[in-house]
Amino acid sequence: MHTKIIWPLTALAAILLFNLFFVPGFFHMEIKDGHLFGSLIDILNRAAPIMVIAIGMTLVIAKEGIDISVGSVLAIAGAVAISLIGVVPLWMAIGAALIVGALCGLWNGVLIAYLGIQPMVGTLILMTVGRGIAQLITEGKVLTTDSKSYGFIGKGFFLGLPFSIFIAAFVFLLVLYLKKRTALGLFLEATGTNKVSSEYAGVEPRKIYLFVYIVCGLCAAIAGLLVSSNISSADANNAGLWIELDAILAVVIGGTSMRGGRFFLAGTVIGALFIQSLTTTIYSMGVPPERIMVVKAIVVIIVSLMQSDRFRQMFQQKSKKAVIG
Amino acid sequence: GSNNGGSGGASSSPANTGTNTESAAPASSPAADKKIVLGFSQIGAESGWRDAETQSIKDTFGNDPQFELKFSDAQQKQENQIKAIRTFISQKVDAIALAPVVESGWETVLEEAKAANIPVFLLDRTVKVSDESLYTSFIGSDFILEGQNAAKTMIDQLGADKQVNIVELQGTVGASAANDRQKGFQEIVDANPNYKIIKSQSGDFTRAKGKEVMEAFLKSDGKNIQAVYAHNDDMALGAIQAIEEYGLKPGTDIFVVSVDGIKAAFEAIRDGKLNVTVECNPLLGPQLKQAILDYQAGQTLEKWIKSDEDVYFGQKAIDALPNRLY
Amino acid sequence: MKLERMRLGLRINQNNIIIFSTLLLILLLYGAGSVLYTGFFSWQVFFNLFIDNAYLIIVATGLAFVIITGGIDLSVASVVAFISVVSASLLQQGMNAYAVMAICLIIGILFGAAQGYLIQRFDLHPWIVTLAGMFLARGASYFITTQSIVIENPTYLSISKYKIHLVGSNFISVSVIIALVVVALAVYAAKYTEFGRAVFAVGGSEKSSVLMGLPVPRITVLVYTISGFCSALGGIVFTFYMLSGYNLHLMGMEMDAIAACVIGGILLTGGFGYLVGPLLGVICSGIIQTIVMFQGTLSSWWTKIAVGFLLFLFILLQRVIVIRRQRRRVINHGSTMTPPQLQPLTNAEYSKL
Amino acid sequence: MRSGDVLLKMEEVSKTFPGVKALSDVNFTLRQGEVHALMGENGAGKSTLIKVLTGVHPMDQGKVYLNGRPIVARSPLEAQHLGISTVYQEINLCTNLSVAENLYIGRLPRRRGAIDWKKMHADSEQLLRRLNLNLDVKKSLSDYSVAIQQMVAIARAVDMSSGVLILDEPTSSLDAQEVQQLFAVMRKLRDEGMGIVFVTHFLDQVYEITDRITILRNGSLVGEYETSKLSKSSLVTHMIGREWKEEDEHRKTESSYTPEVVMAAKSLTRAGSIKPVSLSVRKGEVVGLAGLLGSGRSEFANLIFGIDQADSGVMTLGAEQFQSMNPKKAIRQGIGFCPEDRKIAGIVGELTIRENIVLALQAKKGIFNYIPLKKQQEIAQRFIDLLRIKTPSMEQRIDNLSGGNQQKVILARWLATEPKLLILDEPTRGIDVGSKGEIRRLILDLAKSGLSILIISSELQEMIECADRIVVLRDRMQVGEISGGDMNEASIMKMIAEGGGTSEQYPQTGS
Ligand SMILES: Nc1ncnc2c1ncn2[C@@H]1O[C@H](COP(=O)(O)OP(=O)(O)OP(=O)(O)O)[C@@H](O)[C@H]1O
Ligand SMILES: Nc1ncnc2c1ncn2[C@@H]1O[C@H](COP(=O)(O)OP(=O)(O)OP(=O)(O)O)[C@@H](O)[C@H]1O
Ligand SMILES: [Mg+2]
Ligand SMILES: [Mg+2]
Repeated sequence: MHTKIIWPLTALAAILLFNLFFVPGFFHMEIKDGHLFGSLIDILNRAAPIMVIAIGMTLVIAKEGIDISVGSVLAIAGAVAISLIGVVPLWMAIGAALIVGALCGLWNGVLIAYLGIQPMVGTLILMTVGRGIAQLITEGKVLTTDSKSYGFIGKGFFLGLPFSIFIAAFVFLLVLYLKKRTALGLFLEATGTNKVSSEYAGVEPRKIYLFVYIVCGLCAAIAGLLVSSNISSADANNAGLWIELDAILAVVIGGTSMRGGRFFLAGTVIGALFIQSLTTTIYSMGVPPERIMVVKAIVVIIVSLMQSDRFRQMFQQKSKKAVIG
Repeated sequence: GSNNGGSGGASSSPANTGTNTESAAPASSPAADKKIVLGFSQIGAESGWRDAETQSIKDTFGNDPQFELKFSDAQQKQENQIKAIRTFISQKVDAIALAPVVESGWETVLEEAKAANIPVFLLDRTVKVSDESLYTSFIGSDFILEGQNAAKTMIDQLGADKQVNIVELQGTVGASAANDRQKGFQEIVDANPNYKIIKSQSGDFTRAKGKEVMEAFLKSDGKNIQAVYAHNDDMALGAIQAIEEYGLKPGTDIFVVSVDGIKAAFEAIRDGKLNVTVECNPLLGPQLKQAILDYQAGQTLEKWIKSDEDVYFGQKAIDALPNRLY
Repeated sequence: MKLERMRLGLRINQNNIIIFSTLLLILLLYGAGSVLYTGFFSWQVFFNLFIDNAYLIIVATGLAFVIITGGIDLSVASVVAFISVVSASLLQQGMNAYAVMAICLIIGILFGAAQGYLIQRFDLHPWIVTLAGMFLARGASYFITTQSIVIENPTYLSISKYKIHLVGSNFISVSVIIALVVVALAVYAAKYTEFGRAVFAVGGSEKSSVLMGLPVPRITVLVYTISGFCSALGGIVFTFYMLSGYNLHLMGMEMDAIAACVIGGILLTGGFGYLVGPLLGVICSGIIQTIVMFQGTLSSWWTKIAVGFLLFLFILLQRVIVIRRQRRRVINHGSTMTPPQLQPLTNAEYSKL
Repeated sequence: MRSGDVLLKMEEVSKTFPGVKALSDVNFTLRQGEVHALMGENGAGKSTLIKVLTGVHPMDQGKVYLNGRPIVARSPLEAQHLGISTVYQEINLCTNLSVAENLYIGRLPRRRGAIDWKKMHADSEQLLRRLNLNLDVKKSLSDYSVAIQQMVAIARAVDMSSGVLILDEPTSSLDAQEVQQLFAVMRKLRDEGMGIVFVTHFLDQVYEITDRITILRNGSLVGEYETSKLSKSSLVTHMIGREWKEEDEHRKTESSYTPEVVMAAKSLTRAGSIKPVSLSVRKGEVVGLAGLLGSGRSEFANLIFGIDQADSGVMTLGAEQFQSMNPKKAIRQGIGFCPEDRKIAGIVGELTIRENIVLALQAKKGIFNYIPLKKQQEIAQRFIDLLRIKTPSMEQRIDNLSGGNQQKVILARWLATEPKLLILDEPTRGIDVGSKGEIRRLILDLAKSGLSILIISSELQEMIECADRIVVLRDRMQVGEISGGDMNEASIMKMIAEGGGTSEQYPQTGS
């Protein structure tokens, strides 16, 4: 079971190694104003939103679903939080954003679990409408806030480390707890693999689906808080655009199959870190912007080939033959 | 070409009966009780700047009893804009305003508009067509000029003989605003051997991306950076945050120049974090209205009606701040 | 008991229901638009649905084959954009228009086949491979140019501007004919060729298809090749439509294509659907957009909300119709002792495609 | 070539799966014009042998000769081209396609390049008639039951075969008539000179149809025998590798039920599916449900367990009454249900044996009342030992188990919930003789300890041996009940055929 995680780890190690040689000062870390400071810390910090969303997405994918509305939900949550700051106490603004995220998840869940709409299409609706709602809330403008305490979520430091890392870690541990210490993991993997059998065994797939989409919505909302607090503003138009693709990529690189079933939370986290390291590397390497897409495409293919059993078998056979011949 | 409301199958549709007055020359002034219908195809609402433009048009035409505005939002898709124009044509509007999402690909549909005798006004971006008569006028600014102004002002402010390393935050790769703002800027910078663009990366016109890219630049080049040029204010504002978090003073340690002139940029100048913003005026409503009225009155219009724009920095920006609408 | 059987026999089969409900709802929407907005109910507005969406119809139809095998192709939109850039830049260099079209189609075929090969040979998930394909095609067009290139080639211009007049002065474009031909071919291939049925078999169960002795690897590669080909053809048609090549064209169009397939009754899980479905799906979303445009006063965000809401309404109604008609599937037990009556009424399943 | 000549020869075939040596140096010879049984316990490697032969799995080592020429089939398609056609153990058809397409896909009839649907439908009907099946071939296969699907798979293979026909447990879900029908076809093909490999766990069938028997045990060859010269008991002895005595055949000796009613269903009805059925089960009682294929036995079980909702009628469990039911509720009320279609409704393929076993128990306890891993392992180990599930480890994925062992895991899943009433729909389908006896013993032991059991089995003999009482269904209607000494195959078949007995009690409605 744990062999699955080797490949994303290898990929991550490879990209860090690459940086060691080609990006001077990449591993340099210093303590400034009592907090750690360096590219690695930046990557952790930057990866936090993708990580959180990808964790939610892992659950959804484990049940053989998909949620492409996370980017919009992220935008809504950010918009809600920032538009409420100053109007109501901070905790209420944050709470409202989380509740809205959960409601978005609930909506997706109902469409998919109870109306039987296919996940991609069901969440496509919220993807479209959601951004509209986010714009409605901000009236198309970029809302800003100067609340220092709100800014703490996304760019504050705690024990010398960015606070966002703690949030991501908290989400990870919470979901890990649900997976390992409750039957959620078992039920989710069961329904994701064979819905009918699970139903016969007394699992209620619909409730599981609903729960999973709510968690995913919540995760998107948390990511929305992280993103909007990091720049102290809510940009309804661009926040979280295409993040669903990165999140899905992280999940798959992490070893969870899009065909549902087994899921690997730690793998997802590593996948997210890998994607962010790649992005940051590309930025610091000075790769011309128009090349980024191609680089990303090639790296994605290489990583997934490495994960493919059949690909590795090909090499093993080749080397076997070479030895014999 | 045939005019669209003609004979044949069209008569079978109820919508086409009666009320078809403007198949004649468009210059004939409309009946006193008849409103001038304007179809406006907007790109979307991808930035505060664009929203200000939309608002300006809506305010100008929505509050004027002489006009009726049909607004269509294309959500960043050219196909949607083409569809919108087709729809306007079939609704027989009196004029079409178009803020084209890209420069190319308008030939066919503009010909259809021309065949239907509907004047087309381009807003804020122009189009590439083989036949200039396909549109009536272009109202908007010159992105290349904006890039040039940004570079010139920066060199003025920093001194031509100072060694300056610049990092550039580009707009969305391929967007004409990004292409031209880069081009104009590069032209001026290349003419001065002391000024060098050391890194250039796309920040997608957004604050979050602008900040992220700037962070990476600072990590790899750090103290080597003397100036930032951002293709829009949002990215500049993101970059400012990154610089602050890196422990430097934006505006002092690193010179920041950007384009657009949104209100937040003026505030940043006031706070000393942003040095220069080159205005790109979105408030095109009044100019468009005048153009339409002139056209209806049979006057010939200039092909490029330039919008009123300026470069803001220092005290000038602070003075202008209270009057900024967007 | 007899009565029961009769009623059940008369039931429209599940696949048909979705197609019927889609048609019904399209009529409803179209009717609503006609009542609400002057100028809506005209031939040209109707034809425009096809003119404006010809490329999408082609792309979605190609994609449908992939979806029916249970796969997905996210690269379609980027390939269309890439093809537009390639053709524009080749035409700019003065290449013959037909040679350019041929090159584009070959690119599409190779691209699709490569994706299919990776998916099949290494058992990679189509999402990932085609997502990389999407990045690659977009990125590759940046290598050619980041600018938009206008096409001035006379052949392209004349094809683009050629109007085929139907019912009076109303017209359709050449692209519409191409799109309809593609749909017709797809419908034929799906129903009347061994390959078409094998595509459905693979979608039903890949494992069983292998065990039944179907050449599953070949079929998999082939469907992605078809999708690549249709994307390239869609790219050419789109180039006629736009007369320009630009790498930012059609961002996110893959979702429109997928949605069109699903609205047209093709299950994303594979194995079910009719090849006219994508056409209907495209027309449906076209009408929704036309309604929103005729409405003409919505602000940007309300436009998004309205489009999404209408989409939701459509899908919801479709589900309701399907669920109501579906009820529980009858398990028909034929046995040697009690042979069930043959039920001639279910011809509908195959005569309807 | 004449009948008796060697048609297919496999030499020294080995195959290893991670953790399992599924085949080691197995030899197998098939002659022309014979039906050759491949026998062995669950997990002995029968299906694996067939799969390596037909190219589903590559073989690690070994040679295959067809008509004396060495062959290598790398895929089922290649095997087909070589004239080997196969019905695999898990029915492998595409249920989304029509019956006719399933019969002909890969070789659809064509006219002027296009598929000739008319011809295909006509051909299919004719083909199915050979197996005495009368189906609407245009309907999608999913509209038909497992048994029908099995027959369709057989029809396809029979029609395609030229030389070698392999049938891996084709009769597991067929009833007696259908089996006879199949045998008739097999005999005809054999007489035409074909070689047929036949896998089954029904000994009677082996003696009825086969000419020769090859026995595998633990992936190794035990030997090849002529059927007529091998006694039943020595066959079983060879299979299980130890002496097999008649005592292993467990029979009900005394009834142990108490008057306390555990479950009482009153006029449960579901439109279009089943007419009113009333049935009560007492504590410690074993009740059998008999009937032909499609008589509504499974439908009734589904109603009790809440897979389907009854339109009318009530169910009493203990002191409580229920109008509607769902699986979770049923499990909490102490019902367990081992469904008949293992692949679709039983196993959860990607999960391990341990997880499959604890799944229902966990559902019973609820999502937050997590069973600690230690406990899970204990439970799993207990049932692996109890049911003798053959696996290298409890962390093995269940879909890597042999068919019969999968069935045992599902059984274990329900036993783990410690139910009051256990519904077993075809519990011994695909299970080898040895284990069958054990399962029967288990049922009896459980009943003795107070568990009530509702058993559905197509093997009447099996039901007669365990049940205290048998309820007979026909045409989705309850037609009667037999108990005690009256229970024998003849009386049950008579009741099924005549629908007699207590029919006044359940007046026939409709036609
Ligand atoms: N794909 C696989 N991966 C791992 N192990 C497997 C796989 N297929 C079969 N096995 C193992 O190989 C052994 C032989 O299995 P096989 O299916 O051939 O048994 P069988 O004789 O057909 O039994 P049954 O009568 O129950 O069908 C079993 O121990 C099984 O667990
Ligand atoms: N919704 C329905 N409408 C009409 N008939 C139905 C419906 N559902 C099931 N049937 C029929 O009810 C009968 C009972 O099927 P069921 O699967 O219960 O039979 P069974 O006796 O258990 O046979 P098997 O041994 O194959 O399991 C079948 O003939 C089936 O065709
Ligand atoms: Mg087997
Ligand atoms: Mg049954």
